[in-house]
Amino acid sequence: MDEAKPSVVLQEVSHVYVSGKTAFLALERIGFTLQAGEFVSLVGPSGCGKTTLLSIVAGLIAPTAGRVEVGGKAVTGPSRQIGYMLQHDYLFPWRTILDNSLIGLELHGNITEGQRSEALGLLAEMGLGDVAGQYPHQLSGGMRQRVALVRTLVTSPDILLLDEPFSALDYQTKLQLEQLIADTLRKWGKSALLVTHDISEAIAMSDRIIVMDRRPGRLRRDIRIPEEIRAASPMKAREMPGFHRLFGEIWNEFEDMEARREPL
Amino acid sequence: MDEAKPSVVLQEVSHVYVSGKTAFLALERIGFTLQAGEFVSLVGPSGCGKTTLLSIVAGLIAPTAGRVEVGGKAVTGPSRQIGYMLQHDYLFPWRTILDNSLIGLELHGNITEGQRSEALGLLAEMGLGDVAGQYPHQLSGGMRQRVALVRTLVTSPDILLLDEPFSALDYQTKLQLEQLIADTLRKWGKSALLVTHDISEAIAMSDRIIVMDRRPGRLRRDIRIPEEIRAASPMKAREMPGFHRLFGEIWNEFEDMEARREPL
Amino acid sequence: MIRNAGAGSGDARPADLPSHVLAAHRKLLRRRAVAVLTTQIAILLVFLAVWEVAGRRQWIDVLLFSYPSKIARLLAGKLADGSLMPHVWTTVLETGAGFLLGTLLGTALATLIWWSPFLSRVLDPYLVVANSMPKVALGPLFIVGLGPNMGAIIATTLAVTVIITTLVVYASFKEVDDNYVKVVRMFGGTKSQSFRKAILPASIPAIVSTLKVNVGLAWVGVIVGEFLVSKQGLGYLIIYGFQVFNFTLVLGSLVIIAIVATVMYRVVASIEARLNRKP
Amino acid sequence: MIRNAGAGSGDARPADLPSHVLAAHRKLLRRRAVAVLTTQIAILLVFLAVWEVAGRRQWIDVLLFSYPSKIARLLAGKLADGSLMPHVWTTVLETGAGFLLGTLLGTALATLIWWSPFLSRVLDPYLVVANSMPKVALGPLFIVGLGPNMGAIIATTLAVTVIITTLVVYASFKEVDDNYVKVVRMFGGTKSQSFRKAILPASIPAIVSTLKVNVGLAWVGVIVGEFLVSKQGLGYLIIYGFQVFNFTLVLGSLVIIAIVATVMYRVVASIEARLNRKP
Amino acid sequence: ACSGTAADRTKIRIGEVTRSIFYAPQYVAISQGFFKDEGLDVELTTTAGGDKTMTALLSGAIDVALVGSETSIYVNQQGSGDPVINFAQVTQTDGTFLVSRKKIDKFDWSMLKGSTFLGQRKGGMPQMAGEFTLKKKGIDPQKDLKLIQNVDFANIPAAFASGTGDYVQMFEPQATVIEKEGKGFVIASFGVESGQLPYTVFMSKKSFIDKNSKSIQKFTNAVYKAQRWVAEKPVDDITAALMPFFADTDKEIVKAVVKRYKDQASFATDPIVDEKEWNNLQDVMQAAGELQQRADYGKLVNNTFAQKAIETVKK
Ligand SMILES: Nc1ncnc2c1ncn2[C@@H]1O[C@H](COP(=O)(O)OP(=O)(O)OP(=O)(O)O)[C@@H](O)[C@H]1O
Ligand SMILES: Nc1ncnc2c1ncn2[C@@H]1O[C@H](COP(=O)(O)OP(=O)(O)OP(=O)(O)O)[C@@H](O)[C@H]1O
Ligand SMILES: [Mg+2]
Ligand SMILES: [Mg+2]
Repeated sequence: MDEAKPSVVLQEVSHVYVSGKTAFLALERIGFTLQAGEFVSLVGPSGCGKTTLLSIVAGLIAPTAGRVEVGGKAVTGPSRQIGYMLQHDYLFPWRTILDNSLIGLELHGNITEGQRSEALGLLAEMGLGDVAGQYPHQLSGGMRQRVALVRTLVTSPDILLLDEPFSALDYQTKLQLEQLIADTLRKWGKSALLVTHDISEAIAMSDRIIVMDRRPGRLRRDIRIPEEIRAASPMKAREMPGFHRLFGEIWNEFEDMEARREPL
Repeated sequence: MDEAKPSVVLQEVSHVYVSGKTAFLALERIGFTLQAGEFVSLVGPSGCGKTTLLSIVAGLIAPTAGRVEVGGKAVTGPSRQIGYMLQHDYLFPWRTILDNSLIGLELHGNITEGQRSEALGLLAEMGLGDVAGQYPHQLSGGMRQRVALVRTLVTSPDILLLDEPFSALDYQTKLQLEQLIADTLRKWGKSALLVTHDISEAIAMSDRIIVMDRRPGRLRRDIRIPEEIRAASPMKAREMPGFHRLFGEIWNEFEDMEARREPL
Repeated sequence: MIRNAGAGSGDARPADLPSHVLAAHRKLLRRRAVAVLTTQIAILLVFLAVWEVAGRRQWIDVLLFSYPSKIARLLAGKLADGSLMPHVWTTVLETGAGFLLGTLLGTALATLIWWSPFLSRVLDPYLVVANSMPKVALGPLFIVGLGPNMGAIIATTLAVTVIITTLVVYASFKEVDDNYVKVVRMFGGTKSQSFRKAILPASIPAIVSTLKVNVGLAWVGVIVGEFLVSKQGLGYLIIYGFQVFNFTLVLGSLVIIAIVATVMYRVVASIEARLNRKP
Repeated sequence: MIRNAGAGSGDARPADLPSHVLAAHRKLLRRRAVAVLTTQIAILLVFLAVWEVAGRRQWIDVLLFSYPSKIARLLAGKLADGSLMPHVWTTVLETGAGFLLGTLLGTALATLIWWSPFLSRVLDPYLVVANSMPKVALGPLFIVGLGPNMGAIIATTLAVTVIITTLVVYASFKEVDDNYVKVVRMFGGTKSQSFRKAILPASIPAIVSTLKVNVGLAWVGVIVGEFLVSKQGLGYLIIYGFQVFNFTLVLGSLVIIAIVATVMYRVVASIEARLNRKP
Repeated sequence: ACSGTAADRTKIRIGEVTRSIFYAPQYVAISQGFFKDEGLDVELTTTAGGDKTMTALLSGAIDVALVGSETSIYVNQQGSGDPVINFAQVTQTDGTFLVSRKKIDKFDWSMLKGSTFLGQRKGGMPQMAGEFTLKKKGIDPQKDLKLIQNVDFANIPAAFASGTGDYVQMFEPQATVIEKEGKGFVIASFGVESGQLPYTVFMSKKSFIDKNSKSIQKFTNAVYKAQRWVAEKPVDDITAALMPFFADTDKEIVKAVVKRYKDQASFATDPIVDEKEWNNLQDVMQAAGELQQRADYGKLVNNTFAQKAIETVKK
């Protein structure tokens, strides 16, 4: 692990959405630390504030209260250290797939030939090699999602924030991309915060899983993944002995939250 | 099962996308029948043409070749018999959640007070009761997806086309909605064509699973689900003895397709 | 970074946060509205003051540019003897009619060519070219067609507003995300429903901004029309002012136009605010 | 239902389908383009024919409305003796300059007020009201400011085009999906980058349609400017035509304006086509 | 007179209020080279309308204006530190004509009573001269006839041709064209009826005249030469001299108009602005209600250049 990499610290973060005459408490006193090189998954029921939390860490929205630090410095806006893959792709319809992938680099300065071929390589690795010259509207939902992932990865940020990056992908592709991400992060000692609805995916990829509760969004559990599962590849991890126990544990958390709720 | 309900028949359906100087064969000679009251899942790698196929059945795009019939009549455009839930929600930003849910009914004629409260009930059942008066941009990704589902369900179509309807939902919510849909369909004897990336979901909900291949999109397998799994509820089905064998079988289909492909 | 209104109220108890934030947010909105209004008024006052001083000290040619207090005196005098309001009413009436008709006809025409892509492609060059015809040169057409009366004035106004409205509104129709139309069609919606339920509501902001453009164009059209033919109205006052080389009268008429145009702007802006109440 | 070009080629072998469909699609596009052009030309010819017949048979007042062949003769004569082109060139030059400057300045101003929402709120009423000032009444201002020369004419053109461009382009900036800006900011993009990489490219279609509006407005502005002050140009020919009661000359000048405006339209349309090559 | 190269000629910028055959002497002075002979390089711009012409003059965009002398009175009426001085008269009568829709053999002004009269717009010299004449003929323009005054100068022929009005007050060459087309008949001249007026005059700012008195003198000389030329030459020659300025007008029409104006002595024969004419103008304006205070002849008129021109040129 590289010692120079930054960590993310959240202290007592709360967020209120205001619109018109109403104010809605989306997050309440969230506090946790994402160590440098750590992979943390964020799970919780739909609408519990996961996307909001990621946007706050990314510096896209300022929290109503509390403090967010990246590498010891307070976050005041987006920075190059952080790569954020939004829940929806928002590819630019007027750019080709390749140009969409390069937008981050373009915003950071001039694009070298090396970076260009790196992006092309990444696209090819994700099975998009032959659509690099096409436009977003010509792609299927899952293909667009992968382009958004490439767009985030090519800027090689130190901290990756991923909001349901594999939700539109088939099982095989998803496993391969999990593997790809895990390898990349491990190799360069980068950290990641992953939002997912797939508990297996969370267990298989993470060092820690944070379970969030809803109304208002709060931390419910912070679960450390045993070393043997962490060491295994995402694909292998799913077959480890402790995997099912963990799955059940998290499952029960959801069941409990569910039970508290009005009948769905 | 109601004998008056229509069935869907596809014969030798092919589709080519044209844009500018290129033409792309997305579907090649697809043929199958969705019996009245049947639940069929469509699985296949990302980009294999599932959405295209649904759009053709819905009458939104005309196939380049081949024939689609609903209830014995050739499809020439969208009809009220069919309810199609798009892969992306496309809620109208200028309408409240309730009004978004009612758009289908509104297009069919005047909305009765009964339909209105039915829609409100459905929203509440999906955990959206308290956001009925809000606007789409105030909702989380998963909440929006559920609104799109409500919008499709309230028109009570005979045939449901669902394009990854639960992809942004957490496990619990997803299971509950699966149950809701399954119950509704069974109760009224309606049919459904479901696109999903979740093989378990496909097995748990369907009478048949169609596996599609990619480049070009073709039918690969048509797998009938054993009676005992079909009879069980989606939640129970996942624990049935034959479930894992079926999962493995479909999994292998994907592995085979994967193997044929350039390295990802 | 979107600075949230309540950032800084970190020591409030989380349970109280929403109401705190809401109050802070409202305060911010109010303060912003006040700042905008203050600045607008300040700009106006500074402009008037500079003009007044420049006029009184003869830095500008008073004969050509007059100055505010002189204009005010003239207008006050005409207001007192009742000779001003008939002119104002005539023009306001014509402008109102031209504005409404122009916006409606333009939007209707835009709807028509949206309806038929073929028609839109056929008419496109004709619209652009028709729009480039100098309306003043078309005077005889209107006079012969409608006689030298208010009809000719409103026709001139329409000539000025309709085509621009059509082009701008049609462009905004085309900009609407196809997927909204897809949703309507998915439910078996007709073409007319696609238009009413998706295209039109999605274009409302664009149409409202066209209204702002039209407020201006309607005035220009009416004044040009009154140049061509009129015995009453602000445009008439302007040419009369020119005839007798009374630029104070000309500028006074322009001031009244500005005042009434501001009122019209306020109406349009409040429509806009009402439509945007949502987000 | 989107009818695909190749629907009906159901008996082609699937492997050949793409090339079949592509060929059919191209043929369809070509056929459509031909149909549009044919209709446009037909409309023009019918219009000219009706005008000609109406003129020759005295259904319309020839003194006021002339007829095509008479206009053509006049123009041909003036073309032959070389007295026409200087007027045309003067006006085309002025129009070109006014068009480009107006579009650039308007877009720049729209950019500025996009940059500062405060400024935009402050200036909004001023823009609308300024736009409602009749440009003809401002003539003396330009003459004093710039002298009775091309400067005053171009200033008039700008007065006509700039504010409308600003309002329309700014409205289109505001229409851009916030999420595109979010993407840019996410990568640490600056405000200026948000503008250049998201807002501007997303508004290109709207800006191009503003170009179409401006083709027309630039002409109107130049002609109005030439009405105010000129010794050469098509606007000069028009007032001169009015002065000497030679409406054939007036209409001839309008015809030339229409022709050059058509050429300008073609240029803008080809820019549009190039930008739309994508989807 | 001497003629130098273009380089050492003095440049004078003229703004004319409109392009009209009525201003024949001006065009003659240009086309016959009288300005050039005086060593002046004249640049002529049409600044359409009295307001624009006067604005251009006041703001120094032009040096000399050819415009109705009522504008100089209006400017004076508004109070000006640098008055506009009339120094060379070009036309001495009103230039409009009474045109009737029907052919009238024995016209009498009282026939206008009860008719619809399409007049010129309020505030302008043609309207004032028109109403002055009507009143002189015992007709109250407000009561005795239906007066239409709402049509722009340039559109009056169109309005008349499309059926508005029994009678119309019209400029040349519209009147001649209308007559030629058989759409109306010229039955009287307002120029003849309203008497002599300083109708169109070359004027300049006092400050300019003070600084450039030599050039103004040369200018006036040229104008006087042209006036003599117009007075002496036959209509055909004058028409030929005008044609370069009226390329798009039928030569026959120009000729007819020149003849009409020449016959009724509309063209001034010398540049002097008579005091009697001046007062007549102010009477007309006063009758129209446009004059608040009469303007001092001595303040706004400077005949010294005209007188000197007559002396020099005669020699
Ligand atoms: N712009 C907004 N204005 C008002 N409320 C909002 C806004 N954005 C989100 N919310 C509310 O905040 C809550 C949390 O939203 P968020 O998008 O963070 O949820 P999430 O955990 O990402 O959900 P999902 O899994 O469905 O994507 C939701 O209840 C939502 O309604
Ligand atoms: N409008 C279009 N123009 C050109 N090509 C298109 C268009 N829409 C889809 N395609 C292509 O057709 C193929 C099938 O697309 P489709 O959206 O049907 O896939 P899908 O099976 O739904 O994929 P996913 O699971 O990722 O949503 C893809 O390769 C895509 O690139
Ligand atoms: Mg989310
Ligand atoms: Mg799809």
